[in-house]
Amino acid sequence: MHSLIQLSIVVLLLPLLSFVILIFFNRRLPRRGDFIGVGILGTAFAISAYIFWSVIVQTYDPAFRIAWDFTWIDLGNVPGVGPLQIKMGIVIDNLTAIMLAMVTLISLLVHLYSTGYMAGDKNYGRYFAFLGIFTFSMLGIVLSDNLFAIYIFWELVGLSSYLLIGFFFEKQSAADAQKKAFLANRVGDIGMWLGILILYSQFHTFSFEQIYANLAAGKFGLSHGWLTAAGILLFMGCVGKSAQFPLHVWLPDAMEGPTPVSALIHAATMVAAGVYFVARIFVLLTPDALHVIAFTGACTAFMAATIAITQNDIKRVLAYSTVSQLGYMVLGLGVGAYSAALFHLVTHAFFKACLFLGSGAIIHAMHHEQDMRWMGDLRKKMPWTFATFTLATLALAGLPLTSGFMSKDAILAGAIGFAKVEGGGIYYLIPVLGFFSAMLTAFYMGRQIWLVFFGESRTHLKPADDHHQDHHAHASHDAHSDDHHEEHGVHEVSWNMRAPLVILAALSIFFVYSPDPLDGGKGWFMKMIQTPATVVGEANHQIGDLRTASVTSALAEVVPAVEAPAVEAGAHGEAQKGGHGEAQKGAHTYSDVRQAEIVHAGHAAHFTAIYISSIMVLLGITLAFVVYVFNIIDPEKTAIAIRPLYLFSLNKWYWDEIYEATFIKGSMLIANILSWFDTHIVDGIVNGVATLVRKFAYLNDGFDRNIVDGMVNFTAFTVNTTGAMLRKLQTGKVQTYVVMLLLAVFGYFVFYLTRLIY
Amino acid sequence: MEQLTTIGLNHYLTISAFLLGFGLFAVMTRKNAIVVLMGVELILNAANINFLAFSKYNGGMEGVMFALFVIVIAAAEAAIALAIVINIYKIFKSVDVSSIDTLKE
Amino acid sequence: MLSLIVFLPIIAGLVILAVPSSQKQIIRIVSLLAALAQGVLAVLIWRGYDPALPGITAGPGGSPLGSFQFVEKIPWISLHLGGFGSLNIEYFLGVDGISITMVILTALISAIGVLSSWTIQKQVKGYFILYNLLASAMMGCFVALDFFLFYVFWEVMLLPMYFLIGIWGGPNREYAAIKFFLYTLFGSVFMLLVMIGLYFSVLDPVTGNHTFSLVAMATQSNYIKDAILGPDNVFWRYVAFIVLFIGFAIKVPMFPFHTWLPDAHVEAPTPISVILAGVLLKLGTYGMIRINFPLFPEVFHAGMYVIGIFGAINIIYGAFCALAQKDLKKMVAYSSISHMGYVLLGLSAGNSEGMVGALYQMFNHGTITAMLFLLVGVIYDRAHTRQIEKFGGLASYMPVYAAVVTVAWFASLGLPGLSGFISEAFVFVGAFSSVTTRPIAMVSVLGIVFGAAYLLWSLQRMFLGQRKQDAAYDLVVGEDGHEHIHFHDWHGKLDLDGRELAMLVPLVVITIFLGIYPMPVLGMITTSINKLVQVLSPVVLSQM
Amino acid sequence: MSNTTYTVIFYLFAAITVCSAAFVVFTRNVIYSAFSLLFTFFGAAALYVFLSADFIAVTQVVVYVGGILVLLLFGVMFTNSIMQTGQKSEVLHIIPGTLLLIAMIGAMLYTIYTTHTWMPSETMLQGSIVERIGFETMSRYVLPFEMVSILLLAALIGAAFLARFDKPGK
Repeated sequence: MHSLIQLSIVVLLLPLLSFVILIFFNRRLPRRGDFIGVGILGTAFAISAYIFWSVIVQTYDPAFRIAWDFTWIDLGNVPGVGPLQIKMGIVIDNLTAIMLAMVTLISLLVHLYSTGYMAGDKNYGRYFAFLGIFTFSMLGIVLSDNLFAIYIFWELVGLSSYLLIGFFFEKQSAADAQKKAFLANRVGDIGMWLGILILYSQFHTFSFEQIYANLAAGKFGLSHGWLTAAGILLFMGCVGKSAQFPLHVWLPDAMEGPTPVSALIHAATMVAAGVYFVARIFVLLTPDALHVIAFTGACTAFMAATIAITQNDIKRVLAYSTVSQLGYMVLGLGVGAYSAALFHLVTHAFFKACLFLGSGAIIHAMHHEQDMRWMGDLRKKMPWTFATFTLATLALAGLPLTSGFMSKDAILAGAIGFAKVEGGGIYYLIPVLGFFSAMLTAFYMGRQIWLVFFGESRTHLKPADDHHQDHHAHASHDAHSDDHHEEHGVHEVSWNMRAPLVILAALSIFFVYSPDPLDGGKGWFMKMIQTPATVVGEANHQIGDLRTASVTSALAEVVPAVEAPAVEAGAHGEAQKGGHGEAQKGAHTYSDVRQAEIVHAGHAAHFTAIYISSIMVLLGITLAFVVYVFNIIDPEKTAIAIRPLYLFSLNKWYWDEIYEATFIKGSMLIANILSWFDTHIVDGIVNGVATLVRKFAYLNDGFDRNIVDGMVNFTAFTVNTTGAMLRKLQTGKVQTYVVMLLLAVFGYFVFYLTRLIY
Repeated sequence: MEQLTTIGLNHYLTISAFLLGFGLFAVMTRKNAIVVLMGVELILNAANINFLAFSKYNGGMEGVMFALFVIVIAAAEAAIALAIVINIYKIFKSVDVSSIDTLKE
Repeated sequence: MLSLIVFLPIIAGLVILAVPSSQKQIIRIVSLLAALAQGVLAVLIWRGYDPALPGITAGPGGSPLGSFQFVEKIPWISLHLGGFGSLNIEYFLGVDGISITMVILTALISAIGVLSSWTIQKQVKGYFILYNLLASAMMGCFVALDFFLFYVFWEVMLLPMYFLIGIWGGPNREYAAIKFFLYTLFGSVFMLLVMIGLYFSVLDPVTGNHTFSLVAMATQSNYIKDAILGPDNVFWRYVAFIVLFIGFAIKVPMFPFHTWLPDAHVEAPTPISVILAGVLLKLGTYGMIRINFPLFPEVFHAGMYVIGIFGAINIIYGAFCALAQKDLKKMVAYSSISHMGYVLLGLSAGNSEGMVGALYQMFNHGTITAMLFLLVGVIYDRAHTRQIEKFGGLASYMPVYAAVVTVAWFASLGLPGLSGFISEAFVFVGAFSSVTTRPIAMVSVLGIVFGAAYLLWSLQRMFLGQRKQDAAYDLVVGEDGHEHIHFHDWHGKLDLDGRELAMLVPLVVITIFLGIYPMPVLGMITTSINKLVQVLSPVVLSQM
Repeated sequence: MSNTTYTVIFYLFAAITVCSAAFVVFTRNVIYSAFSLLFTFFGAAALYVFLSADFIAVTQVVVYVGGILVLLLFGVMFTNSIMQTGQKSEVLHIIPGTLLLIAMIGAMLYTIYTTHTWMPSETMLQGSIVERIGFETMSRYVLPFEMVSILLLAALIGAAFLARFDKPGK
């Protein structure tokens, strides 16, 4: 077993250890044992940093891949299949290494931050325990080498997100939110599970490696439509987890959880797991499936951005921007900008975590005031928070010199290339939506910065009742919200909350990823994460008609771009024992054409993308300034002017209402109908039969009692009476017996005499 | 007439028959345990008379001896019976034989 | 060995018979000791069990040895019926991969049931005598390999159950008890007919005369060709299969025959609900696996689709009904209807994955649902109501209870890492892998969501949020200044006390352990299931 | 003395015996019946003398009149409060009793007088037989004699034990 594997197992199990220790013993430990959580996560991060170092820095190889597995369940010699084992295993490649480091780092920072943010909460220890189990399951997703294990950890992150969203479970809204999150994820998981089943039913294995090998070898027994279905169904898992349209509704509500949790789970890691999963299954996605994914991503990005414009809760704005950014990533995967999407995943994780933690700091300082309308002028009061928050905002908005700029532009470039390759038309909708969302992002982030940090403090403007009820809602679960009033005591947060902000902000600057602020492609990340060779044949891929147009030329120039996948696939082939390596290569030689084109077109569209998006972003920012800084346009008036649109956006496109009206009400209706059916019809029939039988029984009983039983009773009666009569003789008086005795004697006497005489 | 004047075995038998009858009657009908005992004594006497009469007219000593033994037994019997009666009286506070019907159970 | 484990409780019952009914504690302890001894025996059997032997059908040479284990086979009843030849009934016990898990489950659940019977105050002596009788009968059903013996145990089991519900039950207990009794009797009458029919159609290959041995019946070559249920009489074989299946489906309970279950559960006292859900329901599916399918493989193959559909109906219908319930215990009852649907679905798949999943689901449902009913009993003891609406915010005041409930609830909704998930997953894997039941599997996947829905919803309504206005308990501020809750006329510990923990913790541990590493159970059943699938295979495999 | 006087005396004593016995039975007063029983015993003793069993007669008088009768009287006095005169002892099933009485006596007399005539042997007991009784007792009947005496002893002890007033354990 490779040493890195052993280390990764240690990394995987450490947070579980922290969970076990804290869930059982937190009340017995000093400081509720938070130092254990932080310490263990620190160790885990150190180890995964070493893994990162030795994988990314030392062996600088795009095709790096080591795997290890063990038999988890042995089904014996199954008829019709032969020996069947279900294996669990770990795979470490570049992506894993990067994710490992990222997850542990953010988790560590959030642990550290929480020691300040959650201080004094009555379930302080339990909180860290939950963080521990979340980190464990997240790392499980990252490390697993098969669908089954990923599904398991998938549900487990769902559980930990459930637990953490509902951490303040006394709040009804939190309880609703956690249920909503879990159920929405379950809906997604159903699809994912069905997709897994489709693949298993063909290959009787869950392992990525073998599934891909079988697919590449063309062993898929069902029609190609089933394969597309499998892809889309698996993607549904991502839809649920990464809050893609139409299952995005749970994420904004999930902000009921503590803010560090929102940073860790609902911004940086868990919601990104969906994207990570799609990246894992990328090679089996048919082009049709990819189209679906791309459009889903685009819709999500756009819709979320439009909603984010009008939200007033600082965390909800960030939540919708998260949904929107996740849309970007999914879009990127859908259009085949594989590495760009994952690049954005990482960069987004850092700056979004920074944003959430910053907002957490603000909320903390404002004593759980979350409404931006009552903030303002925090620039001087919280300089550190202001600086880091702004930097992260720039990264999110995608201004040059930031990490977000590089990744987002890579995605948009890929989108343009995709649209080109797919032959334009409707496919241009995707980059267009992408760019528009970029502008909106810049706009609402500018709005947020301004409302929060600039202008004069509007705390006193807050309606008293509103604030009191709000204050009260938090009083139930928060230990230190009962102290001094909002006006005074807004101050910079302590070091253990500041340090994570600084680190995360530093990680959202360009040179961490690439020497060239304008081209992430030159950075180590894009080099390490190469688009893998697809294993689904180009059957039914309608590239045929547009081959004539561009492919020949494209292929001509695209050779350098194609190399990477070729090399990767080849190395892949060697890396895997078993003879399907060649099949893999054979598979990719023709199936990479499309991706090669996209990569090529993406490269070609690189600078176009930069120009357009920069323009869009600047547009957005200027718009924000125009509206909020110089007040040339009054937001209220505008809102009234375009009231329907405004309301549409404010009410989140009415998705909640729609679901409430259709699915929830509907299923409750069905439930009540069925239970009525159960009690009245099914059970009614049973009882009806029972009554009929009883009626007949009564008739029968009459006959029985009067005739049949009559005879019996008569016999019994006669016996009884004779017995009674005879009993009279048994007086117990000796003399009566004597009388009888003498009677008998006399009788014999007479008899004897008569015998004697005659 | 000759029958009456010359005393024979039959006379004695007749007397003992009467005694026996009366004794049985007492045993049957009387509620008082003492009287019942008296009836028993009568029966014994009747038996004795028979013994002696037969042994006289038969000329053997057997009857005589037996009568002797009977008297002894009768004495013992009377003693025991009286003791029992007294116990009964202690337990049931009565010598009413009819009220002593524990045989019923 | 098996005889001992079967009759141990009855012995305990006799001992209790000798104890004066005033000595409640002694009675309880005696039956607890018996249950624990049973558990020890079960562990011994488990350790001594050889997973390599398949069971299901006779071993080499037509004798059960070499295939079944711990076999005890002695002639029991042998009557000469003149024209009919002679009636041979054997006392024939043995275990294979299918029954071994159920034996262990039965021992476990019986012991826990005794613990939870501790609170029974009414006619303790009679209660425990009946209870031990029930335990013996259940165990006997699982190890009996002679159809007649099986039937005897089956019927014996019925009677104590009837009284336990009818005497120690809730307000509407007579109705529920009679309903349960009639339903099950209805099923078993048909079983009797089929049993006799089978007797006259099967010859024991070893002795050559008619036999009730299920082992002999499981081999198609032992059937007389033109007998009533011989291979030629296709029609009667179908009738027999259906009738037998209905008999077992009532116990499962399968969709149209399920209405006795909620009533019985709602009325029965907690330990009886535990036994009922934990073991008795399994007897239905166990009977199908042991008797229905191997005896009539071709009919089973023809009926796979129907069974699967009924399974799907159970899953979704049960989930919906549970969603609508106001009474917590009724909700749990419907949830177990839904979960037994998974078993049916897995069986209908007819392949190893599905059947292994089904059997494993039987075991897990036993442990998990036992946990659920125990937890319902805990809150019912305290609040004397089971109306979900009467609770709220309990998690703040009863943290341990809330934690255990969370584990149980999540195990029931099939959360990975808990045993319920693996069985459901295998059921779906199997059902989906078999072409016949693939569409059914696709539909029944919805059960996952609705299962999560009703469980999470009840969890939220009872434990999260704040205390409701009309809650079944009042809020009092303790001397330490913290808020506590107080149940009317409940003087025990507010949170779980030692006895309740002693009942629940083992189940929790088992659930978690088997969720992480299922092989201890799966390892025992796979061989037999593969063998069973082979027995059913010539028809099934041709389809896949 | 002449044969006639012999006969008359016999009838006299027979009458005394039977009548007093009848009175014993038919009177309601226990004391009366006890005393009339005395006459019965005397009559019986006289009849024994007629039967030339003088020793038996003496024994009869001594044992019965001296012993048993006294015992009976004691019993009467123990059990009935002697002061109130007229201890009525009720009767039960008088009808079957009388019927049986008449029937038995009738039947016996009928048999005695109808069946056959007794033929006495030549050697009837004559004169006193005290001496012969002594011989017989010591020779032929010694074993029964001893047994009877032991029995009597046992009976006395038993009676004493039974009739004791303060029982241990009471």
